[in-house]
Parts: sequence; structure tokens; C-alpha cells
Amino acid sequence: MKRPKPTLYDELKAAISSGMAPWPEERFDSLAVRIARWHYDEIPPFRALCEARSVDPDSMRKWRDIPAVPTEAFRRFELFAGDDPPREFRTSGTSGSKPGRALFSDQGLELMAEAIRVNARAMLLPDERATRILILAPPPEAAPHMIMAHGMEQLRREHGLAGSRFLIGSEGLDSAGLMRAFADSEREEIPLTLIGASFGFVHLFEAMAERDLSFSLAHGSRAMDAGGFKGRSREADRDELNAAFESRLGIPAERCVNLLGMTEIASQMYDNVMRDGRPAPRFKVNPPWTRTEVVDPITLDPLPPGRPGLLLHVDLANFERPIVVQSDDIGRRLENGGFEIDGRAKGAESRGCSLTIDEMLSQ
Amino acid sequence: MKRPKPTLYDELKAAISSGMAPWPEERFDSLAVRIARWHYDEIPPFRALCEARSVDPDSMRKWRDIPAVPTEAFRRFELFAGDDPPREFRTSGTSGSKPGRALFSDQGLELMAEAIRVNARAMLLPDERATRILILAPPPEAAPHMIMAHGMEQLRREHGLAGSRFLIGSEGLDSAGLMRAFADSEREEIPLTLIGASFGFVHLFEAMAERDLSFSLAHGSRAMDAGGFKGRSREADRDELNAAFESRLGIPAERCVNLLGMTEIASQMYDNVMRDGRPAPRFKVNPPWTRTEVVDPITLDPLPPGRPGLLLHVDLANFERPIVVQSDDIGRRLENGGFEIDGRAKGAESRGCSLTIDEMLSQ
Amino acid sequence: MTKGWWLPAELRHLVDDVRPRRHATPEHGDFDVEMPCITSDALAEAARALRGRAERELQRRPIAEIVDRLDETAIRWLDPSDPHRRTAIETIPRITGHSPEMVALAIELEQRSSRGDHLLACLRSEVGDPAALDRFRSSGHLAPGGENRAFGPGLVGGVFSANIPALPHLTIMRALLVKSACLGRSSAGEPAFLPLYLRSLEEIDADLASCLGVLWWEREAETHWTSFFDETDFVVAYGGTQAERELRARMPAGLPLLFHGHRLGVSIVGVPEDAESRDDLAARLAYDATVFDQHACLSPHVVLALGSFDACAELGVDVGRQMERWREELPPRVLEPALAAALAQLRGVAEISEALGSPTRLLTPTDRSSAWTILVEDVDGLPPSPLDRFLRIVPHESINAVLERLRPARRWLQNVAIELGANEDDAAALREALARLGATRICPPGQMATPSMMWHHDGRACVGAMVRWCDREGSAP
Amino acid sequence: MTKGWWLPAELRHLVDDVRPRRHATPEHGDFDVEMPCITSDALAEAARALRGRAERELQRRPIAEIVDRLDETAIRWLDPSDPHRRTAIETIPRITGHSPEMVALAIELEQRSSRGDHLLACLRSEVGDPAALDRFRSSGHLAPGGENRAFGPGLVGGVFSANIPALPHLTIMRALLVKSACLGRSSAGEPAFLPLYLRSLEEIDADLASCLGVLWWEREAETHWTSFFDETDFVVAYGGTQAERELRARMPAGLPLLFHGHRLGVSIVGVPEDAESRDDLAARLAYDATVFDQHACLSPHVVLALGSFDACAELGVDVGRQMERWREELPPRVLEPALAAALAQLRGVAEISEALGSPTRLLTPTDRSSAWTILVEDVDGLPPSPLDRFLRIVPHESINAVLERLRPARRWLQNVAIELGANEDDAAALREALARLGATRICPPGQMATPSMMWHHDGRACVGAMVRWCDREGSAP
Repeated sequence: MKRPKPTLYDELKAAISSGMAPWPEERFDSLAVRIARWHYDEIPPFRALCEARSVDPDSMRKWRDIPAVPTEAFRRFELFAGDDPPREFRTSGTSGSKPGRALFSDQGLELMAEAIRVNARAMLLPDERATRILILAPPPEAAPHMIMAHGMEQLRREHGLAGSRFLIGSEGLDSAGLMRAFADSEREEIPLTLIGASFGFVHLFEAMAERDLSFSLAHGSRAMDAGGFKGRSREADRDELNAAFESRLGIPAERCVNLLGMTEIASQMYDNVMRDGRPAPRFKVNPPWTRTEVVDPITLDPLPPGRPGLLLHVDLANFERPIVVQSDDIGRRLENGGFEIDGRAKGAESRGCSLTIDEMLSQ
Repeated sequence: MKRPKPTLYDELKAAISSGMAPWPEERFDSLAVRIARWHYDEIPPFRALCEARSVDPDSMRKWRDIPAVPTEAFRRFELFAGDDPPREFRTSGTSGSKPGRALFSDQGLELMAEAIRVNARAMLLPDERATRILILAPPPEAAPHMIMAHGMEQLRREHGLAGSRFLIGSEGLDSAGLMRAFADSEREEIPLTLIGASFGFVHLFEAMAERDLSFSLAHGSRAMDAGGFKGRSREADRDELNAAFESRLGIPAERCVNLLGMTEIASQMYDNVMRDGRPAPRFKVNPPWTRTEVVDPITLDPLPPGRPGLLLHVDLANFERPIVVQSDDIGRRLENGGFEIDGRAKGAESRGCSLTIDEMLSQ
Repeated sequence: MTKGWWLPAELRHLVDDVRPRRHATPEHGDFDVEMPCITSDALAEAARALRGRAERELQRRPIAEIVDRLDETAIRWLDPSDPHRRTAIETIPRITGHSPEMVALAIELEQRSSRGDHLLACLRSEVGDPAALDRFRSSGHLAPGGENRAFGPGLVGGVFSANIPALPHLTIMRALLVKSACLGRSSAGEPAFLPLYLRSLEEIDADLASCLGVLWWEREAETHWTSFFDETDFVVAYGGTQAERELRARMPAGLPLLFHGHRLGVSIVGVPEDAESRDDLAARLAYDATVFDQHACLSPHVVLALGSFDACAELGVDVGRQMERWREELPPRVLEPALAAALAQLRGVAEISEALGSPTRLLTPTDRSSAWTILVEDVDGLPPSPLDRFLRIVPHESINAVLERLRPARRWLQNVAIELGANEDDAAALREALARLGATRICPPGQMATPSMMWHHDGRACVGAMVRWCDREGSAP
Repeated sequence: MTKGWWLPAELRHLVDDVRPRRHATPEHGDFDVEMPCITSDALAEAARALRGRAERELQRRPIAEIVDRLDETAIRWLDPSDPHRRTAIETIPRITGHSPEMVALAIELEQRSSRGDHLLACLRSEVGDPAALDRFRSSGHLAPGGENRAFGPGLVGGVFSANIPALPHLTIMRALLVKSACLGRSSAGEPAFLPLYLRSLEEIDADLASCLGVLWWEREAETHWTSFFDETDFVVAYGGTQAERELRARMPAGLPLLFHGHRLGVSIVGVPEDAESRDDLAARLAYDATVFDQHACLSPHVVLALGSFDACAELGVDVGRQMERWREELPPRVLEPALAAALAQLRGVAEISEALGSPTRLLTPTDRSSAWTILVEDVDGLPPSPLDRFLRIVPHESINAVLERLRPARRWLQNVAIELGANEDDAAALREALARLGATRICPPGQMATPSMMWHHDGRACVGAMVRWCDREGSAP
């Protein structure tokens, strides 16, 4: 039978619900190891990886003993320890390649919801102010496999004032509706929470600049952008985006948070600025049921602060899926314990004239 | 001395001022021949042409005896019998080639103004209704050499209600101002007279179609478009343009007149529809001090109705410049005595791969 | 009704329907040509089918056999009794206004240079060893043991202009010479010749013809252009500057294009002093400006003459006399009113200039007909001719003055006929200078209309440019 | 500071100022290269000046003399004591991360094929008679008496990618071979080699070098691109799909472009049964994937092997051993973190697959370093390699299975190394099939990195494509 001892799920859920206070290292390791041992039994590719690395369940004592599963493995293997029938989310993927898949049981969805709730309250809504939430994304009905839309819908449902909604329909962004909502916020003093993909905001501000539009949104408004600028739009500087939030909408930098989220993990890492109420320093914050390490890409050894390396995430809320996930994002550890993500690595430029995967798939 | 016997100028001006009633053929021929004889003395290239054709002043008895001067000659020679200092208008010309020049003394300008006045009253303003005149062209200050702008300014000054104005500035068309003016007309019931280049209206309606804009202008509104679609914009059907006037602005076809005007002659030929108060048949009308013949391009013999040929204009208001002008426009005589202009001839397409003048100059 | 399209029998069902398109010439009045109605999807299907046919049919054929078939076709077209030739000579004048005599001459000239030996010489010039189109062939250029293999692009898309009567088969031949299918969009201005040519090829070798097609769609039919460009591997197009702009705007990036745009031909001559030589030269100058009614990219616009105005005027009189002779043997196109109107403008201005005593001499037929115009003129710049047998003769003091006049037009320069008389050193220096300036063909007067298949059209290796190579290098260790 | 630009002395004043651009490699840390600051007007002026120099300087020189000077330059670069060569070998590793040994090998290989006899052979192959670049030459292809004259485009614009170290001089040589000036935009990723090459050419022949320049401007500097394209007559560019799109969007219609985009190399081998043959083959497969750290358009991404999975795994072990050997002789590039991260993903998945018992065998150095990776894998499709010595070996049952796998990648196919063992009939059929599919070069394993100057790069006659012809036809009457 696939279901774990109820106590593990309940214990984890209770721990997450307890809030954002740091956890004792032992609690984290104990939960991590117990989940990984369960995964060893239930997720054959994970067990294969353990075997390849000569790790057996008993030898796992701390989370560092748990082999990291590469995100690429989510494309190639079914990595799921939960109940059927699962809910499936997918990575957007490069055209031509299989998408990565993240499967959730109802229980798993509930756990993710709790993680989102606790994290968002602390990092995005620390003032507990009710806002109208406008989401520059398609609604979950239109994008049932998009984990981002799922999480945003939760925020809208749980925290949004009347009029909170998704603004991307089958015809693209409802710009007119969005401009009206900006004007309403300015006039009626209803604060907004704007949520969307980073490159979507870049396009929005470009379009507003062309028409020379700007608004002064109600005090208390805030913005959360997710994802990077890579690939889909011209690379834009984070400072530039924040400056546009300020100049086009009157949202100061300390109320603009960037979010790191991935389909392959259930939790997200927010910027600290909204929580700390100041625009600098800016870094990503791990909720206590997660860890992010900056490691050497080949040896996976942790790197000292400042050195660029691969981001390795541990997310206990990923409960039914591998909890130690090796991304291909590059970032740096900061002296203060937070971390930041690098822009797209410059490497690609120097790949010679031999065909690269991206090149071939983009055709 | 260059000035003609005062009686000739005064006689001509009085005749023009007398209105649109047909002239006895004798009066027309007598004035034409007297002007041409004066030109023989004062315009050397005209005299040279007469000599080449073995025409001497005494042998001219009817206007048909007067050699036609090609419009191309306005580029190559100074063709002016009037007083100095002249006012100069220019043809737009193809880039790279010299523009054609039409010179006017003060007296000549006065005569042209009278011709414009009498003609416009009959053909554009037969209802004598005051309208707000909006002109989709640059004002004369900005286009001092453009004969069209000069004539339009006269209409604005003499017939326009307050708010009549030119709408093309250094930044191009003031679209916003124009849309406001349309809205005002609709709301305040002030009829408009729209005047502009045909291809300018084509662009306007394209832009309005993109934004799905339409207005119902005040009753009594009308439009006058001048020039064709050739070269500057995609060839558009006259019917299509008239349909757009109706659907975008609510101006019915019988209130849309096309105007044939050329820098090389002082008078214009309007469509009959506004005068006749019905949309069909549509043809060009010669004011009584002008004639337009459709002739064989090589022999210059008149062609029967329906046969396409070259338009040859006789314009007594051209007083100080050659009055018989051979254009390179193609048109047809109608059975009812009016004439119409063909679209750009199809000839160009079959010119082979040898370089043509237009090709070379357009580089 | 004359057909303005052709597809191999098994693809004809792709054309839903046909409709007449009316042509009107001043001479013959209205004449209808049957044009095809085809959807953009069917167009794409036709293109794919033609490419597929070429892969199966052309790749397995020795190139020598393909050349033989084209040669047979040319031989038929050179036979005055050939029915397709006769149809072309009857039909094309009713569409383009060219005289039947001129169309017959065009067919004669074009098919003479379409013979097999010319095609092979073209391949040898531009591809090297023609058999490399059949199999790997040992190469004299690579290191010992090296081999070359040559391929055409697969499907050549042809976009034709209403150009010289009976010329567009050249693109078809070039495609077949690299074993590629060809799908053309005919010009609405002269859609009749290619279908006739393809029918004759079909009669000779239906399998070969099954790789070819010619269709037509509206210039504004964007989805048709998209289908066409999506399915073609190489585009050969003819037309003017505006047509080129439109084409490039529609083409996807990276699809190769050989665009044959408008070009300028000129003659450079010393005016002979003795009347007999002058008359001989005049006959050839007149012929060059007569053939194809001056519509070819090779046709002369102007004679740049070394000599005084008076000498040029004498030459002009001689050329005029010869023009009159050619007018009888090869009657001219009757001009549409718009072209006649433009001619009347130029003549009128010249008449005034001449009467004013400027160095200008206008020569026209005694009946003032539009059949031909010679304008001897000391003009500024290099005004192109309005064509249809309108030839300027411009006096020059020196070869340098000739070159200075040509310099601004260098990018359009195509064919230059040269005859300076005795001084061969001057001629050699002039040829070199013209070649540097941009001329792509140099010949004596009288031969401007007869380039060979080996001539580099627009200076390009038009067949070579379509070839993709595969080289075998290195030897087993 | 190492210079990232070069202009002839008399044009250097056009560069207003210089500024350092920092390169960081994991191995060497930060390293600054001096990049030029130039206005778009000055860029246009430089371009015009270079074209003018070429008209005066190159046109009057016999092509044989130009070839001799390029030969002398190659000889210098082949001399290990040459100071510019030594500077290149010291500098380029600090910019690109390639090892000095690899840079030295790249210089060696590239300059060996830049010798005069290779250049002349290239001209003979693509232009025919090289002397037609000097004067009219009688042609064996035209009718008797016919002559050809060949010209380059005037000014070739080069847009370089940070490609193989020490390769971009190829474009300079090709421009000079058609007597054209060349102005390059260097790649920010490797701007050091060309200035060194141009300095050595300047020392040998300052007049020749005075027709050449290499500059740099920001990718987004629109007015610079406009100046550049307005003044150049032919563009040769290297880069990926995105770079090509950007370039084409910026280029004016009709400006010819030879774009060398990304390409795919593969090896097709029969797995030898005896250990010695297998080891010999493995050495050459490993060498092909090692040279240029696999960055060349010719480099193999994958070995398509005829043999069982187990045979492939044996071959893989041998290739791995040889990779280890080359790792010492030609140390690999140290990967940037992003590339290492991508490699770690691929390795991680392979590790899981293998442990799950899939037909997968991952071979890496014993220290798990990123130096090389062999992945024996029965994979779907044709996943390209992430490069930097990552080689897949994929088992196949038949040659048809190999061809089916390659078919979807036909438009990227470049170089194919073939070694099937004894069956030469199979090899001949395979070569023909690959050539049809789109391969542009076929060679034995071990020779993928050493194409000749006569190879048709991307299947094109890269020098021939730049030539404009003027033909003399017809004889005096």
C-alpha cells in the first residue's frame, strides 16, 4: 500500500502550519529522511538513483544524505509516491521535448495549499491588508496543467477583495480591463495586488510606455512577479522592472517581490523586501520547510557565498515527489544567508557553430 | 512691356465672374486666341512650339489652332507671360527630376481665386450652407509651393465656419484632433466639409477601421478628395472610398466629390454629384472657361466617347501660362458630355525587365 | 480558350475552377485567357507533389538525358510548323501587343540558345562536371581521392514578370539542369507561353514534365504566397523594384532568392566618318533597340556616341532610316494610351527644345507614328528610355565623359555594346572600365539581344547558385 | 591590454576611445580586452575608406601576389616561435576557457589549410581561372572568342560569432581572394584573434592589411548596424538561429548574406569485433569529439553505431579511455556553471536510467569531472549534444535505421564521418543517401576537424558566391 503512516503527513502538515519561524535542524532532517525512505520504496527511479549512488534507506541520516533528483528526470520518469488518481501539472517545456510532470494527490494538493498560505501571508501579505488581486495569467480552467495558475487562484480565493480576477483570456491580455482597474484603484483607493510572469510585466510596461500611460495605484498596492526574463522576452534588468512598477503604477520597490517557483517543487521562495519593509538588500527567503543550497554543478558540494553555482532545493512540502531537487538555475549564496538567482548564464554565446539543443528544438 | 491690354484681363475676369452658365463658343475661342497671341510674344518656348508646328499668331482662329504644351515642358522651361515678381507653385515631381513650375503674378492669383470661387460655389457648395472646413493637408505657410494648399486655404477663409482648419502639421496628421472634430460634429450638429488628398482619406479610413471607429457627421456634411491613389498608396477603388465615407462618417456618395486639379492649370474640374444632388451618373464637369478633350496621345485628335485617351485641358484662367495643356492622364469622354479619369494605366506591368524611368528615379 | 496555367495531369484536379481574364490591346481588342482558381492549401499540395516527383523522377535520370529532352523541345519550338509555336505566335500578340513577327523572332532567338550543347556548356561553366549531379565524381580540386556531389534545391519557385515573350522557360530549364522541380507563378501580363512550352515538354517526356507546373494567384493573396514560399526551396523572380520589395517582405528569412530586377543597357560607339560604315553601324544599333521592342534587360536605352552633335545627328538620321526598315520587318507593339501619352510628353518637350535652338534633334516616322523615336540630345545625366523603340543618341567628347555619365547608374548597368572603330587599345581599356563599373555583358552592337546560356545573367552564376555540394574528403587511415 | 579591434593606421583616429571588457573563466578569473568606442558615422567612414583602399590597392595587384602574402602569413602562424601566435595562445584561453593546447592546435589546423596552394585550389574550384580576377581571360565555356572577368563585391561585412578559436580569418581570406575589402564585427565572446592576425598581415604587407578592419559595437546599437549594412556589399555572418533572425531583420532588402548557422555533425560506424580495430576507431572518434572542444559545425554530436547495445558499450569504454588520453594532451575547457548544470542534468538522468536497467551506459572520468562524457544509449530521436566533449553512442540494427534517425535533422546536417568496415558497397550507398539527405562533407572518423579550403562550407561555394561576372560575348561583325 502506497499511503505512508498517517503520522508523517500529519506531522509535516502541522509543522508547516506552525508558521515561518526557523525549525530546529533535527526536525527538518528527521522529516526529510523519513519522507525519502518512503520514496525509496515507492518511487522506483528514486530508488535506482539511490542504488547508483550506493545510498540505502538506513544510511540516510540527514537531508544531505538524500540523492538530488535532477529536474530533467521529471520529464523522463514518473516520480510520484502518492495516491491515485493524481492531479498533474506540467512544465512549459521547450517545444519538441516532453514536458516535466509533477503529480499530486488530493492530500498533496492540500499540503501545497498550506505551504502557499503560510508563505504568502508572511512574504506577500505581512500587513494583512485586503487587496484586489489582479492576475496577469490565464485562469486555472484555461491552464489546468499550470502550477502557477493553481497557486495564484488560491491567493485570489483566499485573500482577494471582490473584483479579483485573472486577466488573460483566449484573446490575450485584457488590457482595457486592466487599465480600467488601475484607474479604479487610483480613484476608489482600493489597493491592488498584481501577480504575473515577469516578462508579462515587461510587455505591459512597454505597451503603457508607448501610450504614455501611468497611474498612481492606491496606497497598499503591491506586485509579485514570477519567473525570469529568459527566452520569452528580451532580457530586462530587475531594477528596470522595479523602476517601471514605481513610475507607471506608483508601487515602490519594497512592495515588489519576485518569486522563485518551479513545477517540480511545491513551495516557493519570495524576495524578502515586503516582509522587511525596505527595498534593499534584496534576496530570496526559504520558508522553514525548505532549504536552497548553492552547489558546484558537478560535485554538488556547497559553494562559499558569492560564487555562482547550481541551485539545489530541498522542499518537504514536495512530500509525494522527490524532496531534494537539482535545478539547472544558477545563483549565489549571500553573506546574510539568503540567496539570489543569476540572469541567464552567458555561456550560450560561446558554443561555437555546432548545433545546440535549444537551436534545434526552436525550429 | 509684358502687360496685355487691360481690356483682355478685365474681360476675362468679368466673364469668369459671370458664373457657370455655358459660354458661346465664339466668346471662348476669341478669348483663347487673344491670350495665345499674347503668349506667342511673351513665352519663347510657346513661340518655339508654334513655329515647330508652323502656327503663327494670325493663323490661330479657334482654340483648336493653339498648340498644346505638354506638362513635362513646365519642368524644363519657364512658361510665364505675367508680371514680376511671380508667385511660384511646384508639382510634387518624382524624386530626382526637376519639379514643374507654375508662376503667378498678383493679377494671376486674383484670377485663379475668382475661378476657384465661382466653381466651388456651384460644385461643392450649391446649397450655400456654411460648414466647418477641415483640411487634411499642410497649411500654406508649411507648403508655400503647393497650389492645392493655396486653393484650400481660400475655401477655408471664404466659406468656413469658426474652427475650420488644416490638420497636417510637422508631426503628420492630427488624428486625435480630427476624431474630436468628428465627435463634435455628431454632437453639436455642425456640418463639416472634409477636404484632402484621396490617398490621405484611404489612410484615414484604414486607421479608423483598425480601431473600429465610426461617426455620424452632422447632416449637410460633405467631402472633397483630390488627386488619385496612384503611386503614393495602394490603388483603391473610388467606390470603396465613397463606401468608407458613408460607413465611417455617414456622408452619402452624392455628397462626396472628387476634384481634378493640376499645378499646371489654374482651374479645377469637380464631380457633378453634389451639384446634381444624386450619386450617379458621376462625371467631371468643366466650368465654362475651360474645356477638356480626350484625344489620341500621338495625333491629338479627339476620340469618340468611351475610348481611353489623353486628357487635354484648355483653361483660360491659366491666363499668364499656356492655356492649352497636354497632360499624361488617361480618361474617357462620356456620352453626356462629361469626362472621367481612368485609374493608373496597366501599361507599366508589361514593360519587360528593362529599367524604366520610375524605377531608376525611385532608388 | 488559351490556358494561362498548366499542371501535370495527375495534379490538375487541384485547380477547382477556372475563369477568364481579359486582355485588351489597342490592335486586337479584347482577348480572354483561362486563369486557374486554386486554394492556398491545394497550391501547397501541388508544390509538395512536384517536389516529390522530382525526387523520384529526376534524381534517377542521368543529367545528360534531361539535357537531351530539353534539346528536343527546343528543336520543336524552332520548327515553324510546330503547332504550339504557332499558337504562341497567334496568342501572345493579343495579350502583350507585340507583333506576331516579334513574338516569332523572340521564340527563335530564345530557343536557339536553349539547345542541348548550350545547356551542357552552361553546366560545365557553373557546376563543373555535370555528372556530379548524377553521382559522386572525383574532383580535380579536392586533395587526391576527393569527390564532389551536386544537388539542386528540390523545388524552385519561379515568379515571372510579363517580360520578353517566350523567355520564362529559362527558369524551368535552369531548375531541371539541377534536377529540381519548378512551380511558377505566371504573370497576369503574359501567362500564355509557359503552358504551351510545358505541353510540348509533356508530349516529349511526360515524366519530366510531371515535375513542373505553372499557376497564378492574385498579387494580394497572402495565404497563397505563404503556401508557395513555405514549400519552395529556392526562389527565382523577375520584376521591378516594387515587386522585389513586396516579395522580400513576404518571404521567410533564409529562403534563397535570385531576383532579376530592372536593368540598363547602353551602346557606346564612335561615329564612323564614312557613310557606309555609319549606315552599317546604324542598322545594328536600330536592331538592338527593336528586338523585344526594347523590353529586355539587355536592350539599349541610349547610344553614348563619341563625336560631335552634328555627327550624332547624322548617325541619328541613319538609325531612323533603319528603324523604319525594322518597323516593316518586325512591326512594333501598339502602345497603350498611357505609354503613348508619356511618349507624347517627351516628344513635345524635344520639339520645343529643338525649336528653341538647343542641341536637340527629334526624329520620328514621317507619319509621326509612335513606331520609333530617335532623340539626338546633349542631355544631362542618363535618362532611361520609355522603351518601345525610343533611343537617345548623346554626343561625348571622350571615353572618360562616357564613363562619368554611366557611373551614377552603375548598379543597374547590364549589357554594353561597344564599337569604337579602329582603336583596340581604347576598346580594351573601356571594356575593363565598364566591367569594373558593373556591366555584366559586353558585345558588339547588333548582338545585344542574343546572349548565350553561358552568360552570367545579372553577373551571377544562376545555375551554380542553386547548387548544394557534398564533398568527400580525407582518405581512410 | 589585449586589443579586441584593429584598423589600418590611417583610420585608427576614427576610434574615439577604448574601454576594457571583462571576461571571466572559471580557470583564469577576470581578464580585460580593449574594445573600441566608435560612432556610427565613423564606422560608415571606416567602411567607405576600406572599400576605397581595396579599389586602389587590390584591383591593381595580381591575385597570385595576394595569395602569396596570405601564404606568408600562414607560414608565420605555423611557426611556434611567432610572437602573435604566442600571444594568441596565451590570451584566447583567458577569454574562452579553451586550454592553451587546444588553441595551439586550432591555430595549427586552421593555418595549415590557409596555405597558398589551398587558396589557389579553392579559387580554381569556385571561380575557375583565378586570373579572371585580374583581367579579361578567354573562357573555355563561352563561344569562341568569349572572355570572362570576375569581381568581388567591394566590401565584405563579416559578423563573427565566438566560434572556434582562430577561425575568423577565413572570412578575411575569402574576401581578399576576390580582391575585396573586409570589415568585421568581432564577437564579444572572442575578439582577440583577428586583431593579432591582422597585425601579422600588416607586418608582411601593410598595403594589403590597409583594406581590412575589425571593430565591435553593441548588439543593440541600431544605428551602427545601419551604417554597417549601408556600406557593405556582401555580408558573411556566423551565429545561431536568433542571431540570424536579428541580422535579417536589420539588413536592407537585397544585400546578399551568406549565413553560417548552427550545424550538426555525426559519425556513422560499424563496431569492429576485434579489440585492436575497435581501439583504433575509438581513438579517432574521441579525437573528433575533442578538437575545438566539439564547438565546430563539423564536430560530431553522436556516434550512430551499427551493432548491439553491448558492442556499443564496449566501444564506449574504448572511446572513454581515448577521451581520457586526449584530456591530458588537449585539456578541455572548464565549463561555466550554467553549462556544468546542464551537463549534470543529463548525467543525472542517465544515471537513473542505467540503474533502472534501461539500455543506457554512462561513462565519465573516474573523478566524475566534466572533462568528457560518453553516453551509450538506445535513445529516441537525435538529441544534440550539449557539446564540450559529450558524445552519445547509439546502437542501430541497420543503415536504414540510421538514415531514418537522421532524416528529421536533415536541414542541419553538415559533416558525417563514416567507417563501416569491409563493406564498400554499403559505404557507397550510405554516402549517396547522406549526400541526398543534406550532408555537406563526408570523411573518415578522425578527420572531421580538418576540412580543406576547397570544402564547400555549408554546401555553398562561399568564394564563388561573392563573385560578380562580366562576360564578353559575340564577335565583331
